[in-house]
Order: sequence, then C-alpha cells, then structure tokens
Amino acid sequence: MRRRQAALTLAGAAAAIGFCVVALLTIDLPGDAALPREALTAVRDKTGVSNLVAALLLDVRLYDTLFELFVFSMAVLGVRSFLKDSAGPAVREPLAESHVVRHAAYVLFPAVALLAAYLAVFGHVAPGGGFGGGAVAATGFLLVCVALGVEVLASRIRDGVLEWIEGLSMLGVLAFAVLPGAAWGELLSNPLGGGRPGGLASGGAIPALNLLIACKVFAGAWAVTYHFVRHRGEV
Amino acid sequence: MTTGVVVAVVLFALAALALVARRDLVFKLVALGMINGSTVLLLVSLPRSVGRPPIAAGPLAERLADPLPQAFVLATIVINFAVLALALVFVMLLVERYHTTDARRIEQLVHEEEESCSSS
Amino acid sequence: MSAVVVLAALPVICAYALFQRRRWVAVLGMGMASFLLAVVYVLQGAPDVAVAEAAIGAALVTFIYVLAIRRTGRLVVIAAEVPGLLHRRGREVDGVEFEILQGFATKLGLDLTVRFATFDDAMEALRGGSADILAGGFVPQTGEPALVTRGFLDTRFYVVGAGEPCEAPRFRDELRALLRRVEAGDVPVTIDLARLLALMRRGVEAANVAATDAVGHYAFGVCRRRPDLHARLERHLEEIEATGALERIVERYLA
Amino acid sequence: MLLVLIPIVHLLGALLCLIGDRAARAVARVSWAVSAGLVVAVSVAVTRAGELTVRVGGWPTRMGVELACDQVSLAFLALLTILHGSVLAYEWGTRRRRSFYVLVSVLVGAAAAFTLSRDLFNMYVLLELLTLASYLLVGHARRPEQLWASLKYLVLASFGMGLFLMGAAVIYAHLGTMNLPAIGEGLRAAGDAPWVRLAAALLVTGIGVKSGIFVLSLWLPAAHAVAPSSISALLSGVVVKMGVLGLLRFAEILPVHDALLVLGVLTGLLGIGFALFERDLKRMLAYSTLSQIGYALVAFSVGTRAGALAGDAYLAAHGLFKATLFLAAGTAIRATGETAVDRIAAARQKIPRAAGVALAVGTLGIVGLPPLAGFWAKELILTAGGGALVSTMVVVLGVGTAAPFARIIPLLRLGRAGGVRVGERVALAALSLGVVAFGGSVVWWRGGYGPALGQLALEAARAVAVAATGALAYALLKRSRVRLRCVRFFLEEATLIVLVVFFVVFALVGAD
Repeated sequence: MRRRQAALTLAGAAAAIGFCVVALLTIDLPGDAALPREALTAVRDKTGVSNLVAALLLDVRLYDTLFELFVFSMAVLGVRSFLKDSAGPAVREPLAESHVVRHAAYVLFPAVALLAAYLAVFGHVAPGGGFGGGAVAATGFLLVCVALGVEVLASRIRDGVLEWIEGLSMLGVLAFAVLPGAAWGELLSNPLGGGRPGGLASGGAIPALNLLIACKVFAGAWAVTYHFVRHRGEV
Repeated sequence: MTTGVVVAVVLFALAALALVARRDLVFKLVALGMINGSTVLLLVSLPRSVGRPPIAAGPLAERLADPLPQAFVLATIVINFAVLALALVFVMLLVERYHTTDARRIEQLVHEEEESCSSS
Repeated sequence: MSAVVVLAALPVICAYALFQRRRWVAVLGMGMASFLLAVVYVLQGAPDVAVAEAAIGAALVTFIYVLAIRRTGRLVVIAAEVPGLLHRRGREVDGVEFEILQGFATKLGLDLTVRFATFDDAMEALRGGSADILAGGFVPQTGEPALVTRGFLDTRFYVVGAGEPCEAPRFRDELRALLRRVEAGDVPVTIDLARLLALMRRGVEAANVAATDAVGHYAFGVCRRRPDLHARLERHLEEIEATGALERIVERYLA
Repeated sequence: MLLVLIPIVHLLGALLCLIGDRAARAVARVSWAVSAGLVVAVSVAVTRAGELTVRVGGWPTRMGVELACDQVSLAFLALLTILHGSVLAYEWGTRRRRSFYVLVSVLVGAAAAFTLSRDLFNMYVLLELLTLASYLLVGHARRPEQLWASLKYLVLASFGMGLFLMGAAVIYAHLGTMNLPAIGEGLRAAGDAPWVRLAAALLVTGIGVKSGIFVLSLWLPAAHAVAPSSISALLSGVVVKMGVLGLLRFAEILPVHDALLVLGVLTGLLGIGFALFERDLKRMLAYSTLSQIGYALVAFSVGTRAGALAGDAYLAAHGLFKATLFLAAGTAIRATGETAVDRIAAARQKIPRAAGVALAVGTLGIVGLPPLAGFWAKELILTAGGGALVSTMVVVLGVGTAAPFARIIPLLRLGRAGGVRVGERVALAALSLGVVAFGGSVVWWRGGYGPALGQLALEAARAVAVAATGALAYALLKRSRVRLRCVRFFLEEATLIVLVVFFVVFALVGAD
C-alpha cells in the first residue's frame, strides 16, 4: 500500500512537471492582441451600459448567464434536498459567543448590506453587479448568523420563503430575458436598452436583471450556508 | 506571456498533483477549488485581458482590458461555487456513513458492502 | 509590478496548503489564495471579477468549508502500541482500535489525537484526566481504576517459555520489554493473542508457545470523570457490532 | 427563434416544476409536449433549408452566442425528445418527488442546448449544468454507493472541465473568439502551430472525461449502474453522447483524427473486455455503452462528412436500443428483485412480458441483426469510406459487442403477461418500435438504400455471422473459466490516467 502510494505520488509529480513544461513551452501567447474597439463601442452604445462586463454578461451573452444561473440553482436544490432531512442534528448554541464578535457583527452588518445594495443597484455603471452583490449580502447575513446563532435567524426567515424568493427571482430573470425580446425584437435581446451610458437609468432590462440576480444569489447562497450551519458538519 | 499565465499553469499542475497524491477528500476538494481558481486566473491574465478596467462612459481607454474573458470568468466563479458546495455536501454525507475522509478506504468500504450484499 | 509580487506568493501558499497535514490550514490557505487572486484581478483591470472572487471564492466558499470541517473538541486517546490493534504506520496511526475510535470521534464531531505511552503511564494519564480513552490491547480485569467498556474483540492467552507461569499475566508490558524477557527465557510469561502475534513476527518461535484455556477480551478504558463519554462509547460499540461494521474492520486487520 | 425556444421551454418547465409534486408531473409532460412540437417544427425547417443558424440577441458572432441546427443536431434532438418522452412515460404512475422532474427537465434542456451550441464557452457552461444535474440524479436515492459513485464522477468531471476551460482560454488568447466556425477559420490560418496542439489536447481530454472514452471514464459504469433505471437510460442514451458530440465538433475543426481513432479503438476493446466479465446486468450495459462509444469515435476518425453522419447515426441508434435495454432491465430487476444476470435468469419466469420482448428487441438491435437499428448504423459506418482499419474495427467490435450479450440470452423469454404499469408498457413499446423503425428512417434520410438487394443480403449474412461469432466466443470463454478480478477504480489512479491521456493526445494531435 505504501509503495503504491509512493509510486502514485512520483507519477503524479512527473505528470505535473510534464504538464507545466508542455503547457508553458507551447502556449506561445501573442504579445499584444488588438481589441475590436468598434464592436465594443457598439455594444456599449446599443446597451447603454458603461460597465462593459455587465453589458456582455447580461445582454450579449445572456443566454450563457441563464444556464449559469441554473447551475447555481442546481447546487442550491442539491444542498437543500440532501441536507434537509439527513441525520445531522441542528446546532442549538451560537457559533461564537464572544461579545466582541457580536458587537462587531452589529456594526458591520449595515455597512455590508449597504455595500451589497450599492453593488447590485449600480452594477451597470460601476464594478460589482448582481453576482457580487448577492454574495456580499449573503456574507453580511453570515456575520449576523455568527453573532446571533443560526436558530435566531432561522426562526425569522423560513427556508421555504428563501426557496420562493429564489424561484421567483429566477422566473423574473427569465421573464426579463425573454419577454421584452419577444414583444419588440429578437428573443434574449434587450430592445429597451440604450440611454446615456453611465447614467443610472440606462441599459433597459440590465439593472433589473442585476437586482433579480442579486436576490437570487443572495437567497441561494444564504440557503446553502444555512443548511450547512444547521447540519452540524463533520468531515 | 504574463506572470499570471505562468502562475496559473503552475497552480493547475500543483492542484493536479494534489488530486493524485492526497487521499483525503477535503484536500481533494481544496485542490479542485484551486484548479478552478487557476483557470480563472489564466483567463484574466491573458495578454489581451490585462489593462484598464473596461468601464467607460466616454470613449474607450487606450489600453483596455478585454471584457469578454471577464464575463466568462464571472460565470465560472459562480459555477465553481456550485460544484464545490455540492461536492462538500456529498463528502459530509459519506463521512456520516463511513467515518473517514480517506478516498481509498471509502472505496474499500463501499466495495465490501457490495460484496456482503451480493453474497447474502 | 505589485501584481507580480502577489502572484509569486500564490504557488507557495497553494503548495503549502495542499501538502501539509491539517485540514483547516488547507481550507484557510484556499481562502487566502482566493483573496490574493482578487487583489491580482483588481490590479489587472478586472474589478468585477475581483468583487465576485472576493465575495464568493474567499468568503462564502471558505465559510462553508469551515462549517463542514469544524470540530467541537478533541478526543485524546492514550495507548500502548500493539500491532494490528493500534500501531504507527509512518506518520499515521492505524489498526482495529484506531478505526473504531476514529469512527466514534467523527460521530461526536471530535478530533482524534493518539498518544503512545507505556501502559502504566497511560493509566496514570487516564486517572489524571489528561487523556479520555485508554486503548492498545487493553484486557480489563477486575478492579480497574477506570471505566471499562464492553469487550469488542475476544482474545486468548498463551504461555511463552517452558515451565509453569508463576506471575500475573504480562500483557501490560511494552513489546520490547516483553521480547527481552522472553529472549532471556528465565520465566515463562502469559500474554494475549495480539501481543503473541507481534512477538512471533519479531522472531519468537512457535515451539515455545503453549495455549491456555483462559479467554478474555479487548476493551477500552474511559476516564472515571467522563461517564457520559463511557456511555456513548458503549453505545457506539454496540452499534458497530450490530451493523457488522466491527466484523469488517477486524477482518481487514487480523484476517 | 425556434432554436432558442427549445432550451428555454425546458428551463421554464424546470422552474414551474418547483411548485409542487403533483404540479411537477403535469408541468413536465406539458413542457415535453411543447418542446416536441418545437422539435418537429425545427426538423421541418432544417429539411427545407439544410441548416438553421441563430445569433442569439442579434449580436455579432465574435462576442455573442451562435446556435445552429444541422442534420447532426437534429438527430440528437429527435433522440432526446424520444428518450425524454419514454422516461416520462416510464415514470408515469410512480411517486417521484418534484426535484426528480426538475432535474430531468434541466438535464434535457441542457442537452438540447448543447446539441445546438456553436460556442466553446457556452459548451462549457452546458457541460457543467449536465454534470451537476446528472450528479444529483445519480445520488438521488442517497444510498452510500450512489453518493460515492456520484462524488467520484463530480471530482473527475470538474477536473476535466478545468482542462477544457484551459483549452478554451488558449484558443481565446490567440483567436479572440469562442465561436466554433470562427475558431475553425482561425485554426486553418494558424496551421500546425504548437499552441494548436496544446489547445486540442486540453479540449479533447477535458471533454473526453465526460464522453465515455473508456480510459477517461472509469467513473461511468459505477454512476450509470447505481442510478434509477430511467435515469440510466437518459445518462447512457443522451448525456454521454453530449461529450461525444463535443468531440465531433472538435474533430471538424481540430486535427485530432488520429487521437480519436486510437481512443476509439481503446475504448471499444476495453469496454468489451470489461462487459464480458461483468455479472451485474446494469453495469454490464454501462460497460457496453463504452464499447459503443468506440464505434462512434472510429467513425468520426474517418474525417469526412459521411463519417461524421455515420457516427452520429450510430449514436442515435445506440441511444434507442440502450435506453430500451436499461428500461427493460429496470423492469426485470424490479420484478425479480435481483441485479446479477444469472440470478435474474434463475427467476426469469417473473419477468413481465413487455420487459422480455423489449429486452429481446434491444439485444438483437445492439448485436446488429439485419432489420434492426444496429445493423443499419454499422452499415453506415462501413460505407463511410474509412480505410481497412476502420472496417476491421467495425467487425471486431461487432463480435465483441455480441459476446457479452450472449450472457443475457437466458433472459430472453416471453415471460408472463401483466405486471407492468401502462406507462412502462408504452415507453418500452415506443422505444422498441424506434429500434425496429430506425432502418426505415435511415433509408428515407439517404433517399433510398444505395447498394443492390443482393449486396444487402450479403451484408445481412455477414451481420448474422458476426453476431454468431460473438455468441460462440462467449461460449468458449465461459468454458475456459477465465475469471477477471472485479475492477475497482480508485480516484487517484483515474486522475493520473486523465493526465497521462492528455500527453498521449498531445503527442497524437496533428499527425495527419
């Protein structure tokens, strides 16, 4: 057994070094590739969104993003259905009982919540966006969770509610993705887009999509962590 | 070639080695996370995707970072979170059953159980 | 330029995190690497990616990992080393007793620590409360100064050396001391099966060994001050016996 | 327009399935019906126009996602619709929870989108979605061995996806696009540059993990065999094919034909070897899936349009008969309460008639007896214009395919009447009909069968001879009492093998 382990490690090391050598010798990246500036400018002007990443993510490649959101939903569904009624006992005691932690959490939570809201609302004109915003919001809730103990929060927010929020915001994303296009143009396009790039009220469906995605990611990430906390994990 | 690309390849190789050499499932999952991280790093460190942030209301900056890999990478990060969370759930359930995180031992235990099932 | 410095740190952190022994170090290393990656992304002109990586990769993923691997405490086992039952293999510990106790610790969400000592020192540690469980081929007799669990494995006693044994059974000695005694050959000694097998593997000849009718069983000792732990260990033993898991463990090491 | 709608219908269905358990069943059926209607509409349009192309949202292909439906995609879409319908029918009357229907809808939606996708990154996202959905479906019943099979699958698959994404990144770095036709043009201009080899090796190895290439897919038999039977049918019939379809798309633009030939031969032979010695019925079927993937790869390695279409037809045919076999096996296993072939054979009087007939049709189909699907599909590969090596491989693999199935000859009884749900009967009957009618559709598709009737008879005779040789080989082997040790695959070795295959493919790329 030990000899086999040593052989495995050796072979793995050889393969890893070989991989490095092969990849670095042949990757041969071009020094400087020209960006298609006209195309990017066209994207920016057509969507009216000054954050090009948001424009690409939520308009040009919205089709990808839809599937990606479903990947996220699959994970949440899996975590929920596998941890919901498995044998793990619920934790009764709070994770941390230190006063410092508790007060720090109370002070930090509003700041984190504000940051999350900013990221989601201004996602089309500044860095951030729905994914970042939702994840930051979930992190803020985790802070509270650390301070109060998960059961306190769980008594206020039911898992079923989270499930509905998640499903409905996903439905909203689908609706905003499909309906405007179906009514006024091509499917999965953003006919309401336009406006002055950099303005808050620009980008047609994109700000709404950002908000909905933030809701969804928040609900999903929170549900995942909630179930992890409840199921006293022991790996 | 940027430093980021080299580091990404090295990280990938390191994590692959850990996948082969480490038997503990937690380390395997950490290695998977690093593999995902290295692909993200590679996409963002391509020569064309290093530059000024692609956010501009006016004319586009001279040395602009390519926004397309960034859009890809955002998707990838979310997908990786999903994969890792699910894998971790399964590891937790397996540990509850077999009380070990050693991949080889779990394989043996599963096999033994199947044997005893089919022989009875 | 600053990106290069941060990038250079990454392989080091990752290599250390992946190839050391503690799980929580690996998880924190991953979180750290994620955070550094986010810094790199900011420096390379990808603030959106950086926000997502920091919030998801560094915060959420690390948090769920910590939740998954956290322990509520530590279970200290002190034991004499007996091959097959509880022995060192390289830097790891292995054996029937180890596997039973590992399962028990995992069930309680505790980290298992095994310390090896001579039997007398082990008993002393148990009495003093610096260890929770006594293991390592422990064959309980009446009047032990510890809580004793049910036996999980039967054993027999053997006499090594010629003549009538005149002393109490010597199955609490260290193996090396036993071997020296046997090789000296002055007094025949009574030992249990696991120790006999270990001695025979070290060159004691079968011709010198005589079986006795006496039987006993291996068990665990639990610190007197931990009756709750004792009750739970009893239940755990009962359980693995009922499910047949115990039988499989024993087969794997002693078949 | 139509093309975008097909996946969206499935995704919407998946969302609505979340409402409740009873609603989920209704929604799943309705969304199947709608998508089936869409597929019919698409197939009419494709037969009229040759190929449908959609740029989603009207964006230029350099950045946006392009969807296209040609004959290859259409065959997969049709197969997908048939299998999805059969699975829903098969589960009609069972009390599955809503999450089951959600997962099946997502799985089918992702597969449908994958058949249409012409974008490297879109393929990556869809493959991940397929992985997660099938991962959850395999572990659905939470038995420990299912959890373990699932976890192994997930670890290997996401390792493969890491390789895939690296390959995509290399291509993007050089060509600045993820659009497959555009990449094809760029690669033609790049010629035989070293980075092309690297990208090709990364992409092929990465997707190979998901596509049932044997040395890369050691996870597959374990995962497919422990899943519920209807899910096994979907996994073997469709999900594995998506990886192979990805390989086909790469074979069109990357110089990987030799690598595919080598991998195909290896896959075929090893799959047969393991199928021969496997006692568990479903696991044997899963191993035989691997050997059948070998056929398709050998056909792809011809490198012509005819070769691609032949491989594609073989995959479609395989989807039909393997799904038939898995569903029938599921019914037989449920009726007898056994999983090993010889034990099921011992209790064979309990097998319901519907399952018995379907099992017979599926077996005759897979060994390639004349009027059934396997025969026609093999004919297409033989006439695709490959060299002597390809024809030899088809014959060798044919013998090898027939041999393991000789083991289930004792199962082939008419059995007793009744004992199955209506939906089950419908599903089995529909799939069996598909196996029988496949030849007709091939003839229709090619506008008549080319060779003269006499030659056809000759081919039929050869097919019978191949099947008989296979059965004979099995009988001989059984006499000789060769025992292969049960194969257990450890995660570590499997990961190492993936890395090794990367080097092998790297060495083989561009050799033609």
